Order: sequence, then C-alpha cells, then structure tokens
Amino acid sequence: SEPVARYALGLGDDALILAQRLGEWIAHAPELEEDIALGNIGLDLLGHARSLLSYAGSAWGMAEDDLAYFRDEPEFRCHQLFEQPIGDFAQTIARQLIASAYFHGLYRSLGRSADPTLAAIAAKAVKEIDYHLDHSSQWLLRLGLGTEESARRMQRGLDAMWPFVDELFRRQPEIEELDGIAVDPASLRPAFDQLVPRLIVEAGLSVPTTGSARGGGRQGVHSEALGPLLAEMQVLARAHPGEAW
Amino acid sequence: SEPVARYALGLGDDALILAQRLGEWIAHAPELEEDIALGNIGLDLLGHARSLLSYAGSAWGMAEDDLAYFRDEPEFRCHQLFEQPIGDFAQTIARQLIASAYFHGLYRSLGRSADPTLAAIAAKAVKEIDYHLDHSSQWLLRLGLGTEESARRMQRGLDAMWPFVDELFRRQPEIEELDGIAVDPASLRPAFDQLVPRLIVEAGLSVPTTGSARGGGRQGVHSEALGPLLAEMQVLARAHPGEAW
Amino acid sequence: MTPGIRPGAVDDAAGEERFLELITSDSRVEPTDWMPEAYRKTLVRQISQHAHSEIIGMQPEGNWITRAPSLKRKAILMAKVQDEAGHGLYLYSAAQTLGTDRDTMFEQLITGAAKYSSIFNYLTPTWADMGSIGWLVDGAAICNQVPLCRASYGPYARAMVRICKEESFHQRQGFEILLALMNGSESQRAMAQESVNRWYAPALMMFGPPDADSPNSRQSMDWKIKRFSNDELRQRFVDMLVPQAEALGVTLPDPDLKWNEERGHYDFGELDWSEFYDVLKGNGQANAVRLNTRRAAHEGGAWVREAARAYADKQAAAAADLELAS
Amino acid sequence: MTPGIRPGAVDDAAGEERFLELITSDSRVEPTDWMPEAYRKTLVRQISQHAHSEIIGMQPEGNWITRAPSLKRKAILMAKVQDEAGHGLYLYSAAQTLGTDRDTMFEQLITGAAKYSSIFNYLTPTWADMGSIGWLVDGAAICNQVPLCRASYGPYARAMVRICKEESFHQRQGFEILLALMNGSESQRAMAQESVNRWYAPALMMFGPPDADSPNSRQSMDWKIKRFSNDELRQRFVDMLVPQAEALGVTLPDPDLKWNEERGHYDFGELDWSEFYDVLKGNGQANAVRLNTRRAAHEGGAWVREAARAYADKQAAAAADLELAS
Repeated sequence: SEPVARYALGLGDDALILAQRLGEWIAHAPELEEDIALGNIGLDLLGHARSLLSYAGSAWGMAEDDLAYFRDEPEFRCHQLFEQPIGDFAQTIARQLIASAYFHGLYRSLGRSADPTLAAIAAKAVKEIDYHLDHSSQWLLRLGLGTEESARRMQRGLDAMWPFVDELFRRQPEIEELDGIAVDPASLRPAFDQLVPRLIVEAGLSVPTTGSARGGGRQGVHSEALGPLLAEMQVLARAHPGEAW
Repeated sequence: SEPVARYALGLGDDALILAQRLGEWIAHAPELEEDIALGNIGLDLLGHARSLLSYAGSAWGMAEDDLAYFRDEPEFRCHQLFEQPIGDFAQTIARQLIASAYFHGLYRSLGRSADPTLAAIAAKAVKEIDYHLDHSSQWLLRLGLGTEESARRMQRGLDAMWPFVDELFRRQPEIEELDGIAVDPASLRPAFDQLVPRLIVEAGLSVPTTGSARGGGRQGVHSEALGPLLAEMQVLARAHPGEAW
Repeated sequence: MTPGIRPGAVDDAAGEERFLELITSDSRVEPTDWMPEAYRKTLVRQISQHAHSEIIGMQPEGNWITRAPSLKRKAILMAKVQDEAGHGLYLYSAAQTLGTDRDTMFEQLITGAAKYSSIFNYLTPTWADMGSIGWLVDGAAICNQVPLCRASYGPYARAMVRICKEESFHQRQGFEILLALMNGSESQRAMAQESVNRWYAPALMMFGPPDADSPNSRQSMDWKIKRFSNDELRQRFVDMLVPQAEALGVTLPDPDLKWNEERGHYDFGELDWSEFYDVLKGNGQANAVRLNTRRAAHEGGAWVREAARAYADKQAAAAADLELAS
Repeated sequence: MTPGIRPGAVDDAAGEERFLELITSDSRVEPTDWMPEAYRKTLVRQISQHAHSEIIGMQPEGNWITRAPSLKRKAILMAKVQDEAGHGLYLYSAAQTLGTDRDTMFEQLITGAAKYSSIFNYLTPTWADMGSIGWLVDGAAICNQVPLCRASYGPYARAMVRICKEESFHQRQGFEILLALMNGSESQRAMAQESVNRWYAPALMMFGPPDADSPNSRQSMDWKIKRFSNDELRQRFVDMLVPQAEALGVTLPDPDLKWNEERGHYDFGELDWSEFYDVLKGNGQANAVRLNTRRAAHEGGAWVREAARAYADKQAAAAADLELAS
C-alpha cells in the first residue's frame, strides 16, 4: 500500500545514503582491516537499501534504481544524520555508533511487523546490525581510551553527530495509520538512551549536550551535504537515462 | 579560426578547472586572509577562463556556459595538474606555485601573440598572475622554513604535484600551425626550470625527482579526479538544460 | 609614562562629561576617548557578533560556489563570499580598537561562547537560496546597518559605511538571481517562490524580538549605537520589500500582509517567535554544522598558522642579527 | 633452546638435500623447512609485490564506487574492492611466514621501495573500465595465478587457491559489465569498446617481458614457484580471450591477431614494450597518485592505529594487574 511504500522508502533512503558515505572510505581507511570492515558494513546497508527500495518501488511500479538514481533531493526521505560527510575516522565511528544503535532497536521491532516483507527484511538485517554495533562500540572504546588525540577527536566526532540524533526518534504523523506495521520511532528512544550514553561514558567521554538540528529528512528537508553526494552518485545513471547496466 | 579556438579552449579549461578547485577552499581556509587570497586567485582564474572560453566559443557559436557545463569529460582539454584534488594547504600551495610560474611565462609570451584577442586577454592576466606567483612563493618560504611539520607537508605537496609538471611544457603538434599566435609550451620550460627549483631550494626543500605522469589532458585524457569535479560543477545547469540564470 | 595611566586617559568624571557631550552632539567617540565600560562591552559584543555573522555567513553561500549554474553567477558568488570574509576582518579591526583582540573573539566564536546571527543557521538547499539570501537577508542587514553608519563609535561607523556599500551591491545581485529565475522556466519560478517562502519570516526576525521583548535596545539607542527600534526597522524593511516582490512576481508568504492607508505602512502578520528562540538556543537546522565547519577549518589550519609565526620569528631574529652585526 | 638455532633448523647440507627433494617430488616447502636464502628472498619479493598489487589495485576500481550506475553494480564493486583488501592481507600473512613482517612490507610499498603491478598505474576514466579490469586484468591475473596454486611454497600456494576462486568470480563480473554495455545503447557499446582498446595491450604485458628478456624466470621455474614462461602464459591468455571477445561483440585492438592452424594458437602483434618500461620507471598515468593516495590514508590514519595500540597496551596491563591481584 502507499503508506507502507512511503515508510519503506524512508528506511531505504537511510540505508542507501549511509552506504554511499561508507563507500567513500574504501581504499582510504586507516588500515586494511578497516577498508574491509567499513566496506562490509556499507555492503550490508546497501543490501538493506536495495530490499527496502525494491519493496517501496513495487507499490509504484518502480525499480530500486529508478528510486536511487532518478529522484531529486527533495524527494529523498533519509534522516539528516546519514547525509553528513564522513569527516575523520572518529566522526565516522560516532555516526556508526548512533546509526547502529538506532537500527538495532528499529529492526528488532520491525522484525515483528504485521507486514511480512518488512518483517523479513528486518529479521535478516538484525544479525548484521549486531556486528555493526559491536564494531563501532569497540572503536569508541579504543579511541576514547587510546591516546589524548584520539579521545579529543572521538569527542569532537560525537559532538558533531549528536545534533542529528533527535530526528531519528521523532514521532512521524505519516506513519500513524501503520499501527502494527511500522515502528513508532519515539518508542525506540528509551533503549537508545539506555545504551549509547553508557557506552560513551565507559569510553571516558562525555555525552554531548548540543542542541538538536531541526531535521525534516522524512519530509524532504535535507542538510547541505546531500546535494553534492547525489550529484556524484547519480551522474552516470542520469547521463544514460533508461539504460541497463 | 578553428585551431585558435581549440587553443583558447585548452587554456580556458586550465583556468576554469583550477578556479573550481580553489573555490573549494572558500570558508575552509586556515585563516580568513587565505579565504580571501585563495578566493581572489580563483576569481582571477575564473575571469581568464570566461574570456578564453567565450573567445573559443565564438568560433563555434557557443557561449562560455555551453562549454563549461555541457561538455563531457573527454571533451575537456585541461592539463591534469589542474584537476588534482586540493589536498591540504601545502598541496594547494605546491600546485599554485607550479601553476603560477607556468601561467607567468605563458601569458607574458602570449601577450605578444599575433591574435589580438589572445594578446589582450594575456596582457590583462599577467598582472594578476604576478600576484599569484608572489602569494605561492611567500607561502612556499613560510611552510618550507616554518616548522618541521610544515616543511614535511610542503615537501609532500611538491612531490605529489611534480609528476604533472612535465605535461605543461610538452610540445603540442596541434598548435604547430599557430606560429606567432600560440605559445610553444616547450619554449616556456627554461624559465620555469630557472625559477621554480631555485625557489624550492631557497625554502629549504628538495626539488622532487618523481617520474612524470603520462598526461594527455589536451587530448581529453584526464585523471580520475576530474569526473567527480564535473559531476558537482555541472549538476544544476544540466538539470535545467537551456535555461538562463 | 606613569604606570596604570593609559595615554589619553582622563579621570572618570571629566571623561564621562566629554563622552556625554560627544553623544549628545552626535559627534563620534574615538578609541582614545574615555567611555563607560558598559558602552565598550556593548560595542564589543555587537561588533564581534556582526563579524562572526559575516564569517559564518560565508558557509550557506559557499555551499553553492562549486555548483553555481553559470560562470558569471559563480564569479559573483565567489566575490560575494570573499567580501564577507573581508567584512569579518574590518569588523574585527573595529572591535580591536576597543581592546579585545581578534584571536580572543574568534576563539569565542568557535567555542560557541559568542553568538552570530541566527539567520545563518538556516540551510541553502537550492540555488534560489542564493537569491533569497541576497534579496531578503542582505536586504534586512542593510536596513539594520544603514543607521549604524551614524553609530556613535567612530571606527564602527566607518566600517559600516564600507560594508553597507558592498551589501547593497549584494542585495541587488540577489534580486537579479531571483529575477532571472522568475523570468525562467516553470521549475525555476517554483524554485524561487519556494525559497522566498522559506526565507521571508526568518529575514523579518533578523531585526530581533518585538520592542516590548527587547529591553536592552533602549540603552543602545540612548548611546546612539542603535538609532531605530527593532519594530521600526522591521516595518521599514517590509515596506521596502512589497514593491520589490511585485516587481519580481513572487508572493510574500503572509496572508495578513496588506497596505494600511491610515498608517502609511504595510500591516503584516505575527511572526512565530518560538522558532526564533529555538534556533537561538541551538536547535536550528545548521547550528552545529556551521560551528563545526569553521572550527575544523581553524584546527586543520593550525599547522599553517604556526609555520607562518615560526617563519616570521626566524625572519625577525635574522634581521636583528644583521642589525647587530652592522 | 640453543641461541642462534631456530627450532626446526638443520645444518645446511642436510637442509638443502631435503629442500631439493621436496622440489623434485613436487611436494610443498613449509615455513619450518630449510630453504636457500635466494628462494626465500624471491618468494618474499613476489608475494609482497602481489599483496601490494591487490592493495593499490583497490584504487582504480574504488574510483567508481560512489558513481556506479546501478545499486547492484555498486554492491558488486564494493564487494570486489573489499576482496582485494582481503587478498592483500592473506598474501601478507603468507609472506610473513618467510620472516618479513607486514609493517616492513607496507613501508616498502608506501615509500616506493617495493613494486606493484604496473597495470594499476593506468586510469579508469569510464565505467566500462570496471568491466575491462575484471575481464582483462583479472583474466590475466588468473592465467598467472592458477599455476601458482601449485607453487612449491605451501603457504603461498594455499593463499593462491583461495584468491583464484575469488578472481574467477571477479573476471565473470567484469565480463558481465561489458556484456551489459554491449547489449545497451550505442553510447554504451562505444564506451565498452573504447575501454577494451585501452586495456588490452597493458593486460597482455602483465605477464612480463618476452622470455628472451626475462632472465630471472628460469630460476623461479626451477624452484617450481613459476610453472610456465611469460610467453606461454600470454599465449594461453590470448587464446582464452578471443572467443570471449567474440561472445561480447568487442574487437580486440590488434590487426595481427589471427588463428594459426599450424600452431593451434592465435598469432598476435608485437607489444610496445617501451611503454611498459616507461610506466615501470614511474612515468605511467597514475604512479604518483596511487602511492600518494595510499600513503595519505596511512599517514592520516596514524592516530587511529596509535590509539588502538595504546588501548590494547592498557587492556593488557589491566589484565596483568588483575592476574597479579588474584
């Protein structure tokens, strides 16, 4: 149905844009193991994106690539967290920590969705997300408790990403009719708040006290980082509209 | 004439792509003075690019924007030096040093071209380039003789850009018919070799001994950095083909 | 020189008298004149906030330099963003005459201790925003700043003269961007209107809260730093905008906007001040990104500034040696 | 343990006899076996060069991850580039069994002291290059590597078994990219053909210079590290390519290419070896960029590796304290 498709589109865009960002790391990571790890996480997310976008597109007679390559910026529905530039490794880890904790709760709940396709996608994603969360938690500890410089950078990374946390958990009027199918984002906040601040403190760092960005990604309001990302992502496909690859 | 237009196109692309790169610094420079200085240099270069592309386009009934926004990568004629990413400030200074020394000789000679338009564009550019060369020479000294870290970075920047020097001065068969109009690039090399290595040594650094990149920018062979640059530069214009702004 | 006495300093009573005389006679207070500490502090805060606004204001427009849709627009935009950096520098210089150095002010900016205009916490998702910023944001800035060219503190007033000249140029450029879009395709016109819809109310809020909620304004007006109240300036701005909007063919997003024959002004609707205060508190679209971007540039460039300092020191030492030897 | 004697070391004469026996009987030499220093050095050089090639080879393909024209192709490409990082790691592990540690080898790579396959100094200006690299470059690599699965040094041979399996998967993916383009629009077909034109000769040169100019090969063949000569492998590759090119509908850019009934092989034209040597000397399209990119990643990530080390040390110290206390 249309509302389910719109819901899947938002989730798919989150995964797609974060996967695109992680792809920027490959061949540029601090060590080969991280080229592999960040690539793996990116691949998992790209897999989630493809499932979700295919499902969304099925309601509109569109393929995943129609959605990924031929929508303009205001038609994207990702939260702004996922659009932010990769920054340094610490900023990437900060975002991965937040994102993984969010997906962790989300896909666990969504695994119980009354919509069998969403439930199946989520159930498959859950195991992968466990690894993502473990990866970022481990790095949070290493960087937070490693050297003075790494702790400083890790704190900066958290501070830079924290304003985009709030948006993830805001109530979305558009999914209220999807009771039992969609997950109320607000319901995921307590678990996040129980987990992430504890991890940050364990890593010897401070839970940021920054304000919250206004957000609006689910309504097509995007940060300034998305435009250039889409320009690059879509350039080739758009130069050859309608072609197969 | 067609050969003159093609010659102007190459020079225009050099200036355009370097201006585009310098534009990336604005609001991101190490201090406000450099936001201004790099912006100034970029603006000058953009001015040269517009004059040269307009002139080239006049032979083909095309406007500067047709050339800047609606050519694909293999149709661009810039040397590969100008396409390289901005890197850190030292790498940017290394490129500016090489580029300014090259333009310095080029526009001085071109000021005596039998083609009055090219001569006029060059004569105007010469004074601006003097400032550009002074700016990069000063920074070369500051970074080369400043701190251990700045010297290390400046040397790295020079090493990274040096492979692209050779291409600037290669004989171009396609301009041989433009005797008295175009400048033979090879004729500019002695002055460059007299100036730049001396500046580098004065700054306490070593003249790089790296190999030379194969190049081919004037034939449309570009480095991997150009594609993403064009994707971003052209995205908006291409989304609205034929519109005025 | 007697320690503790600055050159040109006079005792407080005589100084205060002269200060009041300068203010009353609409003359200029200069850096060497005696001035009340509160006057000095108010000025430093206001001038440095203005400087910070110019510096942070480079980002929302800088965002489109690489994507400007024509080379002419790219050149104009680069020049404009560069002007803003220049304004930042003039203003820092003016503030420095009051005894606060530039590094201190800049530090306050990047640690978040000092404010900048909330308007720059809004985003520029479309090219039309380059037009709206010029037309509406710079337009509002001009309404604010023209009277500041007569501010009682000399260095500030003089900086504003130069800045206002450039700002009015910027405003015209913004207007032209929107005009080109409104004369363009349907999608270009839609882009322009959508952008004006987003920027109109925030631009009106640039004058600050309604007079009733702006208790500090009175003192600034008495000191002739400020010459008109927030609401007066806002009214002036709206009166200026309406005919320009008609010329452009854009609709200003306020159903209550209409000419009031009696007042000789346009009436306009209530603004949502809760949004204003929320952005001010740090919950705008881009507060964190703006600060982080400038801080990252500053921190990432620390080695460059250190090198420049080290080099200058070495040069000075070498020059001193030379002098000694001669 | 007697100092100076490694566990499993034997005196040279007995060791050499056993080594020759292993080689002659086509058995595997293992890390603990005695081996001639030249054999060890040859292997370290060859294996580490192979590892470096995998690592540097990530870049020309990594270049298209953000721009891949479909999500499926993006996923395949990401997985492929990641596999290359994995191959780099296996190969480093194999080389480490010969007593050279990974940091040393990596250092040799980024300082330019060690070589990697020249093929990765070519550029990937078009998406079709993702196809050509898979089909031609990985294809050539497989021809080279399949015999290495029987190399006399055990850890190397075992690493190659795993790598070959993945490479043949990569080659098929490359073929499929080109096939999709050849089944596509005219501009897609042109893109594919143009790319094959660029990569064909460099891929043939991947097997190294003609046998007459490759004096070191003989020793490697005697040691059963190498099983076939450069020219034999090149011939095998060309024979494999021709029918695949026909299936694709691309033309291989060699006018002299034709079936020789007598030899039972395809004849092919002379290659321009001056280009090969020029690229090897550092004058290829991307030599500097490839090294600088990896070096920048490594140096830019130094603080991350330091943090990981510091954290591990602290953990180890804490664990030791705990043990002591218990």
